[in-house]
Amino acid sequence: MVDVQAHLPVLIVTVPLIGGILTIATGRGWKPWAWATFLTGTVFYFTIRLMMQVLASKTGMVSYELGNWPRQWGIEYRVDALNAFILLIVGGVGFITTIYAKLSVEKEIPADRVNFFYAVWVLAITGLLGITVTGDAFNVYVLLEISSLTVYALIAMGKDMHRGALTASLRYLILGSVGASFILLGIGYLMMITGTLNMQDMHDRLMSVPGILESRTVLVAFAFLLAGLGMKMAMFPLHMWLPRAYTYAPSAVSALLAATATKVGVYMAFRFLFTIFGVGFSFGMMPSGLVLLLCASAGILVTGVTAIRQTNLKRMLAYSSVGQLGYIVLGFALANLHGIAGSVAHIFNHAVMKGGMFMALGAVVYRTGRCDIRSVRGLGKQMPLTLAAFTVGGLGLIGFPLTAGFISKWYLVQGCLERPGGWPLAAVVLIGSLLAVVYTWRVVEAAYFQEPDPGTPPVEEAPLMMLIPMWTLIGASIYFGINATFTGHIALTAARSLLGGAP
Amino acid sequence: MTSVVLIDTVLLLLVTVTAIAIIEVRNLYTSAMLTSVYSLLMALVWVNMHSMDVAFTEAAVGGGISTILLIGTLVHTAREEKPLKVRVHWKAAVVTALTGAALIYGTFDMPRFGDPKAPIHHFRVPEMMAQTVGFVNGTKGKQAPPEGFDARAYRSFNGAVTSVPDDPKDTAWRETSVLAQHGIIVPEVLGSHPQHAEAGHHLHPPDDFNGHVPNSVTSLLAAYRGYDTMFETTVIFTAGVSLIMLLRRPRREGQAQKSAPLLDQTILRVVSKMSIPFILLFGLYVITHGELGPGGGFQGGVVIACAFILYALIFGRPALYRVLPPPVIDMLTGLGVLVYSGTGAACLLLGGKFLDYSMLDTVSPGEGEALGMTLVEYGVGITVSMVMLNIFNQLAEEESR
Amino acid sequence: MTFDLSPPLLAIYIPLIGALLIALAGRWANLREGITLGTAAALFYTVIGIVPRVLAPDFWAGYAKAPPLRLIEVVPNVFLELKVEPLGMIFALIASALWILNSLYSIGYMRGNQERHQTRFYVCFALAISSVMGLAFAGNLFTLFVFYEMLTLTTYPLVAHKGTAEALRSARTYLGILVVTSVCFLLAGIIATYAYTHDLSFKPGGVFTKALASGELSAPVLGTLFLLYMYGIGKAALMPMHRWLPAAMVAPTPVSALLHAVAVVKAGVFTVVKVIVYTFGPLTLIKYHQGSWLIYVAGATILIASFIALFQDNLKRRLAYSTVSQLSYVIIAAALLSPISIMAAALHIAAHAFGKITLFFAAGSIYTAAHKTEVSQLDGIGRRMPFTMGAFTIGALSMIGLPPTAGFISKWYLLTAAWETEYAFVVGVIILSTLLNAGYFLPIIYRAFFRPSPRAANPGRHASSTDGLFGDEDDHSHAHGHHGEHGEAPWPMVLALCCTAAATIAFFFYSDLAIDLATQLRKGLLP
Amino acid sequence: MTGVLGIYNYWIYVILMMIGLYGVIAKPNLIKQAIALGLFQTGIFLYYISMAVIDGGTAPVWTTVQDGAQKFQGPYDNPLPHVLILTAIVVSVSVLAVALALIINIKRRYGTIEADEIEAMDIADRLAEFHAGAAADAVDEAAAEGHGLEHAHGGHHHG
Repeated sequence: MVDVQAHLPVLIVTVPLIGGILTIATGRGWKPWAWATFLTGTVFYFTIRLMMQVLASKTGMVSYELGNWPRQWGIEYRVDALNAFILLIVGGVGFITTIYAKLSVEKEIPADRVNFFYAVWVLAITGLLGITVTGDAFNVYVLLEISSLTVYALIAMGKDMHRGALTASLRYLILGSVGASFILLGIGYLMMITGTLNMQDMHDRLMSVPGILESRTVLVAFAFLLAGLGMKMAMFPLHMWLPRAYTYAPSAVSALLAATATKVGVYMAFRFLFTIFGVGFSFGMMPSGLVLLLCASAGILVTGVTAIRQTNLKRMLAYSSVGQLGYIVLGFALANLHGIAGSVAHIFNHAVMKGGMFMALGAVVYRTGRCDIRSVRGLGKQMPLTLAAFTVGGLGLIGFPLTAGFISKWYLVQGCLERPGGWPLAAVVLIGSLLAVVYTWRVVEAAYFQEPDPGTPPVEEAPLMMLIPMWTLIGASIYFGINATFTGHIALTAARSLLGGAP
Repeated sequence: MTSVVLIDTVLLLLVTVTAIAIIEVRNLYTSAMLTSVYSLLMALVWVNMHSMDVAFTEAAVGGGISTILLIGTLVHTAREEKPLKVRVHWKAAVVTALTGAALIYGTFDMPRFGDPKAPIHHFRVPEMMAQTVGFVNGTKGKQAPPEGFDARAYRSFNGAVTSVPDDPKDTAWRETSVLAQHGIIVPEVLGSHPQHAEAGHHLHPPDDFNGHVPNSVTSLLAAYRGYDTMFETTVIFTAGVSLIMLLRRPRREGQAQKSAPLLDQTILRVVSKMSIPFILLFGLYVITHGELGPGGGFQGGVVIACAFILYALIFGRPALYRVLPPPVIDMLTGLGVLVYSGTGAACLLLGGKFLDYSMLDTVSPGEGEALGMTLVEYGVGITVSMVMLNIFNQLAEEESR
Repeated sequence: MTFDLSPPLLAIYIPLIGALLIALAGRWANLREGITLGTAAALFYTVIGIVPRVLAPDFWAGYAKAPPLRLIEVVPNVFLELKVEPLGMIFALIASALWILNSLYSIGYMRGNQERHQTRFYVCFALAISSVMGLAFAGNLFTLFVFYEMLTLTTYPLVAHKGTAEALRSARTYLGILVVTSVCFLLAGIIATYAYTHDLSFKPGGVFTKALASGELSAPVLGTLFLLYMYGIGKAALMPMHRWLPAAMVAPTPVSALLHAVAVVKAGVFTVVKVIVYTFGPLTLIKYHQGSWLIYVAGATILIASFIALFQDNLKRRLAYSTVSQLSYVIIAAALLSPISIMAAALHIAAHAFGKITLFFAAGSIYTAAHKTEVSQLDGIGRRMPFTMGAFTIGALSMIGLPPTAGFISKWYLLTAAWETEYAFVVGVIILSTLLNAGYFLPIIYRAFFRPSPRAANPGRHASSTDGLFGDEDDHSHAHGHHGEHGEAPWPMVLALCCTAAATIAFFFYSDLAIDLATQLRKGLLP
Repeated sequence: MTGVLGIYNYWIYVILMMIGLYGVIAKPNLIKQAIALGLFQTGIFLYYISMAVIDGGTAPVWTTVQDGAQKFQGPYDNPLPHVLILTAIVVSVSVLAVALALIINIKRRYGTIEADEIEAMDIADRLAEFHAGAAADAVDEAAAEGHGLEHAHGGHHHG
């Protein structure tokens, strides 16, 4: 019948789109969840096959012209090692988080709108996948709005409908819309100057027409795209929306967002900075490298210190996420091979580690109903597997050897040292790890070496439905810490192609 | 030409004044109504700039839906803004001034307003329009322009441009622009050159649309960038579902619905009863006619929604629910997107790429393109109308609690 | 020559499997401790089996060509790999041998003091030993770093064992200093090394020669790297990074004994020597005039730490500062960069281990039997605990460096090296520190044997002046009840400490193996 | 088009956007913020549509019937920005709808729609949470100290 292989790029987006809409017809109870799991599982399968297809192809790239319109005029899906990798992350983490979501959603979301919740959930994943797969600048904006709208709604559902979730969501909505508008504006400026919307076409125009890069219009387009993307990916100091959103969102949503949403934001930055403007413009002619490096360094340090001061563990992890994003930004702002490779690898590594940690916290919330530092006291004994997952994830954030976090740090520090005068940056990366030690260790101490508060009822280990997804991600963080040849290979390939300008 | 600029200048001044008023006025109802005025003025601006489809949409959305939404919200929240302690928010003013300055800085290198030689007018879009689609000259499918096709030669297709000699005053700015210096804006007059006249033979005769539908906006919207439009529909769907998730509460059976207060108004009742079928018909017309003139699924959908909303206002929501029970509305909301994506999937199943309408030629020979576009327009229409209705219902239910 | 390198891998796996079995057998104390002893014995047997390969006369001829045992490619071109060489051999041998005795001792100690979480204790202990084995047999800097960090992590629960606020605070200091130094300096140094040379392997003569010759790496940068490494190896307790060591004394005594007199701190100085010998290469350092500052810093550490030890009343604390000073002997020896001095460093790693573990065992015995922790409480204890204090005396003599103990041999080599390299400073430091060592050990022995035991002392006051090192108040109240009637500690402890004391003396008479290995190490240094 | 008039539209769009942006930042009223956000977005629409205009152009609907045959009567304005803005308008109304739904819910739960008042309540919420934790910590510490003292006391008695 249909040759799936030939249509993989579009199936990755349309299958969850159609399926997501059908979710509202699945009724109540476990059915919407099962359907969503099936959908995300299918998507995950597609992303794996697409990854294999990209790796096998001679050009290192798979292109799909939607509606069979030539790419300059229609919309093109263009998948290279970089976005195949991000798709794999979104697909995989999306699938695993969906499995995880069942119990926590049952507990936190009113039963009469579970089908709508999962519909929005699947559409959010669709939006993220769509942003990643496309090669058309305006298509990015549309899909960005889908993922944003769905995420606003998901956050607003709130843990036990906490009212803080509403303000968190609205604040994100306003900042997110301003950010998206900046992106729209940047795309408009670029379109006006280049006459096209296809990313590769834009790049070719920017490269081939002499003098165009000095134009003030391109310069302003660049600045506004950067600002918009900074807001979307919660780059310090444009991260104001993130801590609240992650804190008050339902547990499963926090896990999904932490692992995928900001990552896709970073991916967009990759595409705009490297694929469209090209590394020579973004980091040669513009001072953006310096600006980004400063923001990233400040972000790593400031949010690290802020995370230490939090008593709410979800908020702590949220600040930590902003800091970890700093690593990713720092990596690609270095604009050298190992820096970018570190950045790409950290996208994956942070997704699995932080996803797993948020799942562990979700399990703690599921059992104790709280997630402050006191609620984990003595839990090391009562919920050994959950807390062990949290600890291992924390070791990853620290960058402990044989965890995934170490691999990213290895590349990042190497990238810093390759940059002339990059020593202070390497120091920032390493000091960031130390801050991670402090905030992770507070939890470890409380969980393993302190007794539970008197009067708190003892709790059981988290249910298997939560433990399995949690440990899948944490297990992945260990596996890809011990054997990072796969991630390392992909990251280096992606970095090379980004530096070469062509995807 | 000058008339466009003249009207434009005046309208935009009005728009700006309205915008300031919207922000500064303290009564929120006034603000909402001014928003409506603002949108209508904007619609005029769009018309002045020949963007009929956008004007139609702006009038429907800004003048209609947004206002309904705002008023609906104001009913449940507040009438007035809290008086502010400070008159001018200095932080905001500084941020705004800086951002604005940056944007203005970027405008200096832009092609001037209406300049026919701006890249956007002679690069991809003209090529696209010169492309052949559908059954043309007996061959099926899409063909790129022939080898050696000069995009700029499209100007001869775009008629008058080539025949209008450049006014040296108008083009003076180009000398100072880096863009012009490096050839991104082509200074020489094309078409008058023999070489381009020769290139002209690749072009299609002027009475042929190369298989495109006459309204090139629809052509782009539903065909070339049909995939974007599918997601645009999904955005609406998402908004609808989000609203259900956020606002809907379990419906209590047997709850006394407010009777329709307007039902006693005979004139209203009779007139609306008579006009509702026509509004519906007009909505369908707008959707179907989108290929030929301004309009399309979105605008038509809004019109249809208005018909239902009018019905609900006059006859009460129970009456509406008898026609369209809420679960049906929910399902129809999704159905629209499904029709759209289903059309795309059908193309895929028929052996083409996703949304490759030429595959539908097997269903209706020679008219696959048109069939596909009509189908997706209906998809958009269904989702838009049902989401709008749903939003109205949610807000109205909020009120009746 | 073919290397059959699976034994080193086995040496890592045995304690790992042991840890698993111990965890499974947690409920049955006898079985659990039987497994511990069995694992330790098996490990020692395995490690002994590797020795002949290292001592083979053509070892160095085949070293460069022999492929390392590659476990896995972690990052492209960076492997987790193992390779045996003489220095690591010495370290592995000591650690595995002393683990047997230490396990024996632990059984007595943990049961005698009714410690809680005993299973966790044994499991973490086995894991720590596994890390030590990995460290000893590491085939490149990356692997070394991995096991170095694993060692920190696995010993953290041992330090925090009691879970009291005091223990947690000390454990935080422990973790804090070790992680800060290793991540900020050591890791940075390793990655910088990789960035410059793309070679992390251990080669006699160092890896920097090519980069230096091509001018890619300048002498000052080499010096900076050297600084990063030396301060990055926090476990070597070079001042001012030494504070974690006294803090770690909060741990149960067996932990202090094996880990903080042998495994962890020796891992530090072992890494220092290994980096100097195999990463930088003594000749490279001499050629580019780098690293001589280390002699002075280490010398200062020796003197200052000894001086501080003089004023410590808490016995374990005094021992801890003694360790700090003794570690710098190894560092100063390595920093002299002559073949003999490197031998001295290797031998001192071994010699100090036997002496210091004996001293800690004795301290633990005293605590278990008499619940005394302060030097000032030890009046006349030698008559009640003759074996313990006899062993303590032997250990102290070894620390001072008097024959017939192990300490004499290494000190002899060190003095010879200092003499040869004409560093009068080093000779002076050694002499002065020997006097200081005598100054803080002999009074203890004098008190124990020649002062009458107190009759009317108020133990309550002592209990509150322990700095919380043995913080658990229950133990003290328990102690008061038995005060004055105690004899020797439980027999496994006495047996263990007698064995180590005997080994300290035996090392003096039968030092062939150690000297052979050290000689083999020296051979590798000669071009 | 010469001089300033040539970029007049582009300046107006900036002004509209900035009016919107000012409203978003400066106005504490949430509904005002939502409206201002809408203005902000319309500014961008104006920019896009202005880009599409061509001198002497007409609406990009390609048909006029002359003598029974369809003829081009160009030049036509560029249809591409129109299409993009149609999508963007739809997006902006969707965002507005979700924002208003959130605002209604906020009013329900907080009783106000003024950002500063809501912020104050949020801070109070968090402070309450924090104080509960801190108070518990203090109780713990006191308990621990009391415990320790008791023991030391007991020890003395024993001695």
